[in-house]
Amino acid sequence: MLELFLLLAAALFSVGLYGALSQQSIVMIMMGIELMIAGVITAAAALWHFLAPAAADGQVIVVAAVVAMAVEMAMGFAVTTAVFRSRDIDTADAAEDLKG
Amino acid sequence: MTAALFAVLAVLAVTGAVLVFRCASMARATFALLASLVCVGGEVILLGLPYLGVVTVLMMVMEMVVMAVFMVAYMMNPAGLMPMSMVHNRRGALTISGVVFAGLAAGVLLAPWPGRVGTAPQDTTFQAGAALMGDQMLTMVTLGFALLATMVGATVLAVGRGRYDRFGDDLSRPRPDDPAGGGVGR
Amino acid sequence: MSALLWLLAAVPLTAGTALLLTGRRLDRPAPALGVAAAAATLGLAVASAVLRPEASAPLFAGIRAGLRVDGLSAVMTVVVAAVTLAVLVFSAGEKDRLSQGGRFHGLMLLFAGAMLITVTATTLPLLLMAWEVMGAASWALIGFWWRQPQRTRAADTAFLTTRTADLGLYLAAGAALAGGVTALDLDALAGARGPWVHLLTAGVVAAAFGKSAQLPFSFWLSRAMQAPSPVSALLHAATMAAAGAYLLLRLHALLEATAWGGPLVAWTGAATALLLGVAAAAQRDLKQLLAASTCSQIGFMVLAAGTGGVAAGTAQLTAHAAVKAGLFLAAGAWLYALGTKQLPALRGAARAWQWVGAAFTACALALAGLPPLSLWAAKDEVLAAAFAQSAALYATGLAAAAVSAVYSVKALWYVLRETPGDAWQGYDTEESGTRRVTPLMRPPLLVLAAAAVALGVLALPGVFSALRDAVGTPDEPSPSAWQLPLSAAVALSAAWLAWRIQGRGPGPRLLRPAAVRRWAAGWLGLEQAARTLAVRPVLALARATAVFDDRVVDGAVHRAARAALTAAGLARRSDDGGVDALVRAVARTARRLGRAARRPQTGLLHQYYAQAAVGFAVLTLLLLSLR
Amino acid sequence: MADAGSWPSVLVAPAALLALAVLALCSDAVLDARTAGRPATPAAAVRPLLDVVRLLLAQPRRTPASDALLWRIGVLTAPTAAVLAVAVVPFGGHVVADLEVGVVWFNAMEALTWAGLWLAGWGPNAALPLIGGYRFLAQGLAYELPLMFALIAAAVGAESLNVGDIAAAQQGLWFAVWMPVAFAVYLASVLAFSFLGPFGYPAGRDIAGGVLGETSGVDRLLLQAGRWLLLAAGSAMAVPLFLGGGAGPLLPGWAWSLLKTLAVLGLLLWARRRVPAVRADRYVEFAWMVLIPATIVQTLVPALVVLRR
Repeated sequence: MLELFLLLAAALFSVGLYGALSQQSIVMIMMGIELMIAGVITAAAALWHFLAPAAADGQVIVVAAVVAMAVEMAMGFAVTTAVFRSRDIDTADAAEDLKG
Repeated sequence: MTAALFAVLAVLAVTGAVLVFRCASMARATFALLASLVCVGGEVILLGLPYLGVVTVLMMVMEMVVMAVFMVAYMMNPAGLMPMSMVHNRRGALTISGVVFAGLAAGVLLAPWPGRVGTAPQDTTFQAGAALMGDQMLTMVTLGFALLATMVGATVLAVGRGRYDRFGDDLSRPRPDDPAGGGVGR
Repeated sequence: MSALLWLLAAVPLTAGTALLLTGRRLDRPAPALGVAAAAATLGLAVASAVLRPEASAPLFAGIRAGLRVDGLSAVMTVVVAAVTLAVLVFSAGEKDRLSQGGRFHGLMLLFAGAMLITVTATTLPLLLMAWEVMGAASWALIGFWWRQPQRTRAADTAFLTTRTADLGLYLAAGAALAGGVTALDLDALAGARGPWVHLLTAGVVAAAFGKSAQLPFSFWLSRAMQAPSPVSALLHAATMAAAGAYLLLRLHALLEATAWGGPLVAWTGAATALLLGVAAAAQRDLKQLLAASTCSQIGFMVLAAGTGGVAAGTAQLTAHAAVKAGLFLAAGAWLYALGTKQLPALRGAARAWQWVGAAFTACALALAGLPPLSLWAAKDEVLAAAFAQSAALYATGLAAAAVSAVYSVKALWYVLRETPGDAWQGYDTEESGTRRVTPLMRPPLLVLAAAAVALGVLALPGVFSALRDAVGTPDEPSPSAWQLPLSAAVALSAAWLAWRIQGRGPGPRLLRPAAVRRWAAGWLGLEQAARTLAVRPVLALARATAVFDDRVVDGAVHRAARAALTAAGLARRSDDGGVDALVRAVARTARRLGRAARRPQTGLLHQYYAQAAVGFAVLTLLLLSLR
Repeated sequence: MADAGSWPSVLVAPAALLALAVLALCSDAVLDARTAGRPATPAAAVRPLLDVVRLLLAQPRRTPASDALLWRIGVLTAPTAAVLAVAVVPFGGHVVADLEVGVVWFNAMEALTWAGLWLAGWGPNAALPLIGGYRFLAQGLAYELPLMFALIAAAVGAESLNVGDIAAAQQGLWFAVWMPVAFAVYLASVLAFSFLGPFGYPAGRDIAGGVLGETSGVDRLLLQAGRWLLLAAGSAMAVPLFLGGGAGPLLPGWAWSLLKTLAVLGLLLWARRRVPAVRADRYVEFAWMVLIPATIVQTLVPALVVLRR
């Protein structure tokens, strides 16, 4: 059962990664990242459940992941807003000032 | 029964995830993501963490709705009515994610997972609460500060007007002139 | 006493130097000053001859510069002073041709001073110095008209020949020092040790032959005729040419010290007398004829020195000085007047200017050796000394005497004939003739002619024995009873024969075979021989050394330079190719790496995620593989 | 402790909720009639129910390029959320699902109405419903945090997230008595998430009915039903949280629960009629600046009480 859960987590992570890598829009990239974090949550919960239920560390990781997801959302939209307001663009490709 | 439930939820989660990047309409993509995350919440509940599961669901619902608002605000084609592909380097992304999935899957299947150590307490919520408030206090504090910093940072970044716009060049105006009314003490 | 001697030497030298240094300012008064100085010198010479002073001064470490007037020197000083005075008076007459009088008279006085020191010197270094100054003065005077290249070339040839011979004196000085004669006293030279004496003798003989234009070196006297006539008269007839003979006479003890010294000198003198006489007979130019005759007469003096006849040699020298000076001055007068010295062109010259012609005739007859004139007596004394040595020498000398009669008569024949109608065509071929003889030219000619005749008194036994005592060789053989009439007869017959042959039509050649005539006319091919034997090898050697120097030494230097250059090039190339290239390569690779490092910074977010994903994957694989 | 719900209770609970909703609707209609001066006859009471039949028969209108799927999901979410919310409410001794995290569940289900309303607004591809949807979100942001703190206050008071435990913990003193702020905030939030009365902003008449504007036929019916069901569920939940659940001197547990629920419903209906409509931005300012600190302090009180006990 643990392997199944972890496979699910891996699947979610990979789909999220594919989304983050292939999408141009910043918001869609954030959705990709959300999925990746969801994968992490699933993996953490599964590992807690199957390996170390006695300790609460697994749960703490899940809480941390949830917080991370929230922070990622907040900061993502803040940056998107700032970039949109200053550059009137919403795609990651257009904002390539850091180009080497 | 739980295995069946797990299977259903897993399939739903993955299809939801895939749908997110397949749908043309942004709203649909957002709510596909919501569905996927709700399923993940379900999985967590299934794994014996009811509180975390429901909280995840609660948070995800609100987040996705806010994301939908931002999606409509920034996306050029939120309803997906115009055929537009906002995608690049599809093949590269596919290969990388494929390789990552293969690696992870190989790791998952080949790794010698140890057995379970100890049993879950009756009330997992209490266990989490005790840990967070107990020996994991540092984590809790850090997360707290992170959230505070995010709130402040996000607000500062998102708000386009600075204090000089609101209180005048030498910050001398008694009442800030904000576009939206309201504000305490008015 | 010794001050007189220093004065004798100092007067001509200082006067000459003064005239030379003042350059053109003193050109007008130069002849008068010159004659005055010469007169003073003559006075001093006569005084020193009577008083016989002696003086010496420290010169180098251990070597003194000594002057002494003994018998021989006395005669020589008087002769030199007298001839110098006569010649300077003559050149005063010819002053419009000798425009730079200051330089001319300066050089002549300088030469006279040097000659006086030579004849009175008792130590070799002083003699050497004077000898060198004479050579230099001769060069300067031959090339007096230096704007004409052939004169300077002649001066150079004369100077080089005499200088080459003078090296013998230096060799002699060295040998003397090595041979133990540390004080280099002339009288002590004969006492040099062992083999050094031969070297010493050889050196002295070579120098004497060179200066006196004896056989191997005679050709320079022919080139010396490019000089003005007074110069030829003084230097190349009376004094300098005779200096060599004087040296041999002075060092006859040295010649006797070596077995081969005397005979070599004698035979060379005899041969020169005979052969150069033949050459003189074949000449068509009056001055060339006189020059060749000078060589042969000096040959007699050398013969006398070789056979120990010092008094005979002195007498011959004195008589010849007077005779030849007169002849040269006469030739100079005619050259000044008619502008030519070719014998055919001078036909009738004597009749045109009787005084000059009379003097010329007197001197020529003396030269021919007709009795009772001076040369006849002197020559007999020399032949007597030669007869004491060997009969063959006597025969050769007699033949030489006959030949001298021939060429004298040939000159006389041309000059005494009437002036032909077309004579003017021959005039002005070498100079622009003035068609007159200045009054100043006449007295020296007459004096010299008188001397030439008066010196015939030497034939008297009393005079000759007095001369022998003066010279210090009392036991010298005097001409026996039959020798005087024999030489007289030979001279007269030769003269008459020559006059007949010459008289039979214009241009009949005395010497029958054309080849011999051309050989004799060309001064016996001596110059050609010298050129081929000495000059060409030396030049070839010089060229070889030059080439060697260019190719080897310069070559080495160039090669070293080129090697340095190539080394530098190599260093540069290795530096450029090696070090710089390395540095540039490093810079290039750094730039390329920099560019490569910048490639992943595409600014595209999704590519950063891709890179991150790949990075983490690799990291985890690495981690797993390490564990 | 309420016994776990057996299978029949799964059906009874929604029925009871529907009944309550209809009762509330009719009493509201009677009150309307009386205020309009019409006689409070049963016909007036039944008038709104007639609409049900009309809506079921009406030809549903379609807007161009509307997102039918999302629209339909949005409309369905409202009633389902209400039903799922009431699942954890114990009626006297009976509860459908006695969850450990009952309160959080109720909150999550209540949060679903956000998604539902926004989708209902987005569905018809029309401006005014979309504005209605946005208005509900603004209003949601306003009432959500105070509501959460109110619920947390109740949970802290009972030291448990289980609704049954909370009800049991109020034997001595009702929470409503010594957590009045939390109770008041809760009631306001109930009105807010059922966008009724003062909080009818998302369906306001100024934007032609807002979210309800473009709905017609069954959709409209479902939305209206969802609205009143949410109200009934909210008031049902109020009873165990703040009014001691089924406890009462004479009557059995469920009877007291029913009585208290009807009392709360009456109070809300009265409030809906008396309190003027509040714009969302004004209410969000009031909620965030006043209510949140108040409720935080309010939560502090039970925390201290619990710690002291």
